[in-house]
Amino acid sequence: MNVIVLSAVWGVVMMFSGLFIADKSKAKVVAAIGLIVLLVGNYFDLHHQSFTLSDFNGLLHVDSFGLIFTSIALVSTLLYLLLTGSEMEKVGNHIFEYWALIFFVLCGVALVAVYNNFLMLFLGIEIISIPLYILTGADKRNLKSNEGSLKYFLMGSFSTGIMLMGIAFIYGARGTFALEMPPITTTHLPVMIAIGLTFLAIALSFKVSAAPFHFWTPDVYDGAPTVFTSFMATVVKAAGFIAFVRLFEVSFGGMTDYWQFTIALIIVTTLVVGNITAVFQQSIKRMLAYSSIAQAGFMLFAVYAVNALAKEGILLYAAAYCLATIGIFAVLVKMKDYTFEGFNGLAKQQPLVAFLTTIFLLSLAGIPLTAGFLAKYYMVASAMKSGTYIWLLLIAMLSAAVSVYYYFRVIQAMYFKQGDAAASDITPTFKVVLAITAGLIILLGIFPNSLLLDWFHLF
Amino acid sequence: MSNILEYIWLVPLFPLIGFLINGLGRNYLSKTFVSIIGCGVLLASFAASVYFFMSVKSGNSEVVHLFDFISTNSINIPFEFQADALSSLFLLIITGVGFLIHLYSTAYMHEESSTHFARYFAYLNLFVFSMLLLVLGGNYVIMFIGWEGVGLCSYLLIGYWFKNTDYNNAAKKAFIMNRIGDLGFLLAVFWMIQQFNSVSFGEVFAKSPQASVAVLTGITLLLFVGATGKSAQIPLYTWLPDAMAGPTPVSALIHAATMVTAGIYMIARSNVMYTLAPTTQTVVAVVGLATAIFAATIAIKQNDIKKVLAYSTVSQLGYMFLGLGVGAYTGAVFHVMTHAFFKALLFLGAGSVIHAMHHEQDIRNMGGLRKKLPITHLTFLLGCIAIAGIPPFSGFFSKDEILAAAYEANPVYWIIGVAGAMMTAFYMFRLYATTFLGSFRGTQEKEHHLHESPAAMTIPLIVLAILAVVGGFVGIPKVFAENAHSLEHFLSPIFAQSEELVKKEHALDHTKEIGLMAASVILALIAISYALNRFSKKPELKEAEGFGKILANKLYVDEMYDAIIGKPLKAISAFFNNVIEKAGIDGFVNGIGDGVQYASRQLRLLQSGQVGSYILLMVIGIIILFIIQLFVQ
Amino acid sequence: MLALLLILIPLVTGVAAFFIKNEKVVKSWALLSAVVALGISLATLYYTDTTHLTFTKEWLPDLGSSFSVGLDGMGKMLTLLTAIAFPIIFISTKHSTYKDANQFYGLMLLSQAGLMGVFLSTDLLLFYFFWELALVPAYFLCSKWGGEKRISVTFKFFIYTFLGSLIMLIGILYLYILNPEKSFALQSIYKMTLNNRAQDILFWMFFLAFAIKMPIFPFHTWQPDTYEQSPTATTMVLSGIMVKMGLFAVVRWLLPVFPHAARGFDNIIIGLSVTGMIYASCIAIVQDDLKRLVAYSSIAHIGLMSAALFAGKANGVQGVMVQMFNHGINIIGLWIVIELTERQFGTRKMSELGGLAQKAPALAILLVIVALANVALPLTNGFVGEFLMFTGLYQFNVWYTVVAGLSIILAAIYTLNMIQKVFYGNTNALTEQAVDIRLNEKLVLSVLVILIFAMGVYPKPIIELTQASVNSLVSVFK
Amino acid sequence: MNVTEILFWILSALAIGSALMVLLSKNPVHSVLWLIMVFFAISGHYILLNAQFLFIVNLIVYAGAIMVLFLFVIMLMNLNTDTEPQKNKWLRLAGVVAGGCLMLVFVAAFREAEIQRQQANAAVRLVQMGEGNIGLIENLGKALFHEYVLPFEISSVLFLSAMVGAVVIGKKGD
Amino acid sequence: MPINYYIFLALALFCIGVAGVLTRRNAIIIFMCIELMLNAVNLLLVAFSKMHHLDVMQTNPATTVGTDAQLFVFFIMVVAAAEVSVGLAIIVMMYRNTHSIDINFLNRLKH
Repeated sequence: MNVIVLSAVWGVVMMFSGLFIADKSKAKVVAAIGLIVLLVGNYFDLHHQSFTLSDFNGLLHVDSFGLIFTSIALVSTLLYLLLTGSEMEKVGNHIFEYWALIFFVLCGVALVAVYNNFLMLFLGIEIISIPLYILTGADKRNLKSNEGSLKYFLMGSFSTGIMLMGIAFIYGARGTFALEMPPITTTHLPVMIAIGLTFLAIALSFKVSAAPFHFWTPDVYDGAPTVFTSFMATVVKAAGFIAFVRLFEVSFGGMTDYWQFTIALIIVTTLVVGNITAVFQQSIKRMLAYSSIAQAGFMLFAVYAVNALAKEGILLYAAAYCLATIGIFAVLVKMKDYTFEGFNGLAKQQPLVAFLTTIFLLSLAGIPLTAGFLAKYYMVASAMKSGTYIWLLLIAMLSAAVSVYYYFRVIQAMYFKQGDAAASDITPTFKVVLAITAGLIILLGIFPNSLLLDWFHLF
Repeated sequence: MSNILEYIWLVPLFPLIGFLINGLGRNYLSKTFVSIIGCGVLLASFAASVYFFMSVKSGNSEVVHLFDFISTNSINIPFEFQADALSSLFLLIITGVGFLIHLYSTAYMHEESSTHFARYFAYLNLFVFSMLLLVLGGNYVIMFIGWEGVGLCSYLLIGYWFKNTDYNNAAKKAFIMNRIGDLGFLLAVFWMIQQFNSVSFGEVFAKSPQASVAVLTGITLLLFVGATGKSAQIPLYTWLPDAMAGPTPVSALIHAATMVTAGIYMIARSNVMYTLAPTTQTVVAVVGLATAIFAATIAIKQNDIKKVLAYSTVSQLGYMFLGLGVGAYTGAVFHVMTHAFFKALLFLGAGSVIHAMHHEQDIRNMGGLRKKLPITHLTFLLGCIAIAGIPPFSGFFSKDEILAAAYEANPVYWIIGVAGAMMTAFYMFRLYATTFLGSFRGTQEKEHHLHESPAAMTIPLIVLAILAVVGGFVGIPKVFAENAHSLEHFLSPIFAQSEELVKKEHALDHTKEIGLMAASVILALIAISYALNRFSKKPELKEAEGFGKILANKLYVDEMYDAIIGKPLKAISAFFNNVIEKAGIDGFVNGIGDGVQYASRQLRLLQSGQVGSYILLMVIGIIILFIIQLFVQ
Repeated sequence: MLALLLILIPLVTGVAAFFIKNEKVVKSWALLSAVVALGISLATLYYTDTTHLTFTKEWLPDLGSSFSVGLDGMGKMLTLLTAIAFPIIFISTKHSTYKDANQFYGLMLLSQAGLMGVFLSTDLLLFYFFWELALVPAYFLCSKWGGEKRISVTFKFFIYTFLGSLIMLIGILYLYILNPEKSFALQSIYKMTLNNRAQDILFWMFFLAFAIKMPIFPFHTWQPDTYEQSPTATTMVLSGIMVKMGLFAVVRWLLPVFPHAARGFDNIIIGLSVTGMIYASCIAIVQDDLKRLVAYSSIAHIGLMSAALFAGKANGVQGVMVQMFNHGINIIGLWIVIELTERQFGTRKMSELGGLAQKAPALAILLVIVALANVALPLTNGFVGEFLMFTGLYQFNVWYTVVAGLSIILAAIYTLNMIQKVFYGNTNALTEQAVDIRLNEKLVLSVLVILIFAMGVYPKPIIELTQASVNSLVSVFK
Repeated sequence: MNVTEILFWILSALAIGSALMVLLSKNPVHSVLWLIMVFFAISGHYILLNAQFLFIVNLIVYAGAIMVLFLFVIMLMNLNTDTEPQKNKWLRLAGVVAGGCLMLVFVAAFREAEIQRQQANAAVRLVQMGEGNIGLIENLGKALFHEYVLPFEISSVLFLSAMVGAVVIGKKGD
Repeated sequence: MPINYYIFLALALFCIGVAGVLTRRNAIIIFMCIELMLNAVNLLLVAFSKMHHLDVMQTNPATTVGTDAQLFVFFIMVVAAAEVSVGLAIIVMMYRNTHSIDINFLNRLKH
């Protein structure tokens, strides 16, 4: 709750500091202070100390799950800021506004992490979406950016409509917008709940870019300025999953038998489409877009399973995925050439950066000792615990093997191919922060408990 | 005090030491030193053998347990030696003949550089070591160690001149054919383990009578497969003539006197099992006889001095198997012994000739060597007479014992056997006449260089000649003197169990036996005189024609094998490699990769860039999901 | 504690090696680390108490996994093999130059840590960790320092084995779900009683990973290519030790856990293994590249080991134990010879070589010995294992033995062909200038040769070391 | 059939008809106008449902402000022509078919539910028409500023971001 | 009025909106169709609100059940307004750059 308020406030602070601070590069500093403030606020929240009102009329349900995710999102954003923050200056003049928008997004993220009411879900998702439409189109002269923005907007609004329809039907069936729903006792799912549930699943699938509702993702990620893609593909996407898991756990957790197959189908489609399409990409940025779809397929296992393991797992996955993807995008944004060839011989030019990138890639591919492995492991374990679709897991593993193909293409380019990869202004600070990010990934991969999951039991 | 036979491991130890010294020091030792070591260890070994032989002769025998070799929970295969009559006799033959051949080699191989000279002696010592292991082994696994070891040494020695590709091929062929036999041997051992849970001779033989005949037939047949490989019997005999690529003393030692008789030794050792498996015995006899006559036929048309001897060896080995097949174990072992004497003699003699002729081996280029090489000539002649089976030379006694036993089993065996003996006499004297009689047919220069071999070579010849002449007297048949067959008496403990199982009576009366002997001797004499007449005057110099040509080409057996086994194997391998591996399995694996790539290329076309089609696809997805959610479940 | 050291030493030294820029220093560093590991490994032979041989620490309590490592007889044997192999590899490649030597040796040591971990873990999830961990450095080693087609080939290798591992991962999870104690601990898993259906499914999930790793026909096609393209030092690790991972895993994690399925599918697997033996042997005959030849020969050998393992007879399993060690020794010997040949002549094509025995007699002799051990000549180490394995297989079924036995003959054919083509005959322009091997190489090969004969003549120590493992495994089949 | 019902049918027909016209009009301006018609129809429904506050808001915010904005933009872009290039015929057909199918699926689902209801002899669920005071501004206002003050405040963030966005996007010159 | 009437009406409007999104090329018209969809939802929510209100009122005449749905509609309008402002800004920006708002020309980003 602290974060929701603070982020909104700091968004305003950012807007106004734009008026008073002429030096655009200071925006980063203000934003960093803001993030730290948010982190502190969140820390207090974790210890049951809310600065503001604690009675939300049941609209919010502040729990460790949401708060830990908020922490993950904030830490990721902070790392994102330290790694890629200065790249924002290349996008346009409105640096302070960009940061303001990012803080508003964070407000939405904090909201969807703790919502307990469909209204808050709707608002939270809209607060996340609207600034993103803008950030996608922030590079106004760039037609790709424009195009991405418009596509995102059109499809995003469409999905909003779908989500609202879903909410309407759920309301129709139950007469309240509160999230908790009693378990179904009848043999059939009441038709309105079924329709509402499906509409909501579709709308949230769209937000987390699960196939076949993923079409916006590659184009928008590709079109958006890379700095913003990085943010969009990580924190925002993970927030979508948190919302998704929360909704399906609290509302539909009592009727898993009725929808698991539907989600399973979405998972399979997502895994197959994401992984296979990524194989043939030539641009790493676009490849990462498809890879994020593929990763979404894995994260959806948490929705599929909706058990305690899944909740721990999605947190770990969110952390692993955010850190690794932010890391890769941070490197990518420094590169002149976004194609695979552009990375040829990077290990020669920047051995440390190449090595850290390798860790990120290994984590995304799910190789042990990285957080990515444990994350995937939790996902599969939770899915196995709750269902018996073993074919689903087999497909997941097959697609994970495919994913190695495109992640390792980057490693091959960096290490085993000749070329002169051109990376600009890689500062020592950048290297240090990148190393910290990679270190976090490794530590999460070895000691997930003490670093993250033990908090879960605190609350 | 423990049994003196506990120390029988000394016998193989000496050659092993010799091998190590010569092998490791080959770059540093002088030829003289190598010779001394090489021969010395053999002499020491021989002396030890004689000592142990005497001990055994006085009724001693022992299974010497050295250490655990393969000992698991379920099976225990110790490293053990069996010191008894049979093995001690073989020890004598191996170390004795071996020593002589080592001695001979010091002169024969003197042209080699000192490194290669040492290598040669190292190999020879290693061979003797392996052979001793083979005959000393107290169970089938230790025997198998020697069994493969001699195969290896044979391989190394045949390919001794490794620069020559043909020699290498011959060596390879020898090893592989031996391995085919070895597989049979191994399978037999596995079977034994399954059946008896032991491979030690004593235990296996003790348990054999309880085993079913089918099992014993199986085991013995498989063992016999091993024997056909090692002892060059049909169908695995073709490597032996090729093995003549090696230095001649090697041929004498390995491919005449010792290694090739391993099969006979093994069957004689396993006599209990063979006696209990009459079917196998018949097979052994028939194969032996067939080999005897088949190889003899081929030998008639060979022009290479060593090839003739090689086929002769194959043929003689066939006789030995005939003996084993008809139950005349003593006879077979007896023939092994006499054959070791005269065949080693003949080979060494041939070596002497080749040495004198500067590595010329074609008998069509020889002739009239009698005068130039008197000692060689004389000893060679004695060898020929011995192999032809003329009394009272050694070959007569041993061969006759086998033939007599064959007659008892089946007179047809005898008829074919004698026909083979006749051919033996014929081709040996053809060889003798072409080489030593008549006039020299080589170049002037070669004639000029002809000379008798040095003492190191002639002494072994003389010793072996004496043995070839008198060796037979250890086994004088009962017809001539009761209880004069000292060999039979000596070996009786080995074959006692078999004798007891068969309990056959000597159906052959003495007159008939003498008649048979006479018949075979007369036929041999006729063949000899014909050969001498025909080939001393005008030796056959032109290319053979018709059936002779087929014989000269060894009945095209090699070509047949190549067509039946060699070429198909290559074709299958190439097929596996090119079709199944590359196009099939790997193609499938790569196909999956290509399939994913293709799918990727196609699937990404869905991402057309058109918002309209995106939303359309989404709506289609929505409809499908609704149908599934609402109606399917 | 010793067990932990076996993992830690290569891990720590491996990481440290990345920071040593001087090539000579890093070589010595790697060698030193490997020798220390060898010393510890030898020390483990001495101890039998659990305090020295095991180590447990809580790790992922939520998942029921703990960091627990331990050594039994088989573990000791395989860690010893690993510990022996690495110094030998380092010494024999002393004169090979590797670009970025620090990375090379660092990765080598890391892969050693992974291998040790696989052999030591007594927790299934930990086992999986190390299983993958051993693979990743190997991938980098092959891809960076390999031959011309290294990138695509090792990529295939990686994805292939990774896919197998992933499927095993599902199996691991499924097993965990079924485990009432919700634990990955070895003992806990051994206590489980699984129904037949679960066993059947899980068996294949695990077996697939192991079969790819070993590899067993028809999952082997990554192997010849990878061996061919990898730097020889890595190939030694891959073929000498890593393939043992598959066999080890079958013994440790497959057969005792799924005994019913193992019995049920024994014919299929033995059939595949035996087919593979003949198939690979035949292909080996027509190979011209030395590495490919040895690669296929390795497939044939592994086929026998797998067949004997699944036959489940005491003799056969004992043979597998012995052979795991011996095959490692032998094949490393072969690779060293190939490495030496290639380093000198720049080719591995047998058709381009010849007559080396004249120029490099020491190399020739050592190769012949190793090659003969590889074809299981008695008194060499290869014989003991193969003999026992065949015995076990024979007790299972005669005809498999007969067919598998053909590989003995085929092995002789391709091995002798190789010896002949490379070492015998006349020299050609390329081999005219050949020189014999250096002292350190002689030393290494001599050590191997001594091991070959020692194990061949007196295999009792290694049999006794692994006997307990064999007994417990065989009891599963009864 | 009472007045309310008659009005319901008329308004429904008007709404659907106008909605279809939004699709079918070639001229964007006409589309906008037809859409306003739809909004009016819906507002009429709100009246029928006695949701007076929403009726007003719908007219003012939607039909008034938002649609005017649309109209304004269309005029700005000078799109007041019938020359909008048509989509590929098949794609259009596919679009219509897809929309129809979606409708069909829902209709089928509710038909099935209706049959089930009849089998279970459950009562038809009715909508309160023309009475009830929850739609009155007083009631809504109370609720909004009591229970729903949090979303209300949060929606300000939404507007802030929309505002910032409009500035970032719309500002010329960079 | 039975609730089904409203459901069908709202769904019909919604599906027409979907069909409109699918058939038109003009970004503004597409956006308008989306607005149509939102209005369908609004109508449905209000109908549901009154349905639940009726249900509860029979037992408790003073109930305010159903208020939340009408407030939800209010928030939807709020969000729609914000969305429209941003959306139209984006469309205008697009138009400024390309002089077209035909979505078929939006195909720089594909595959």
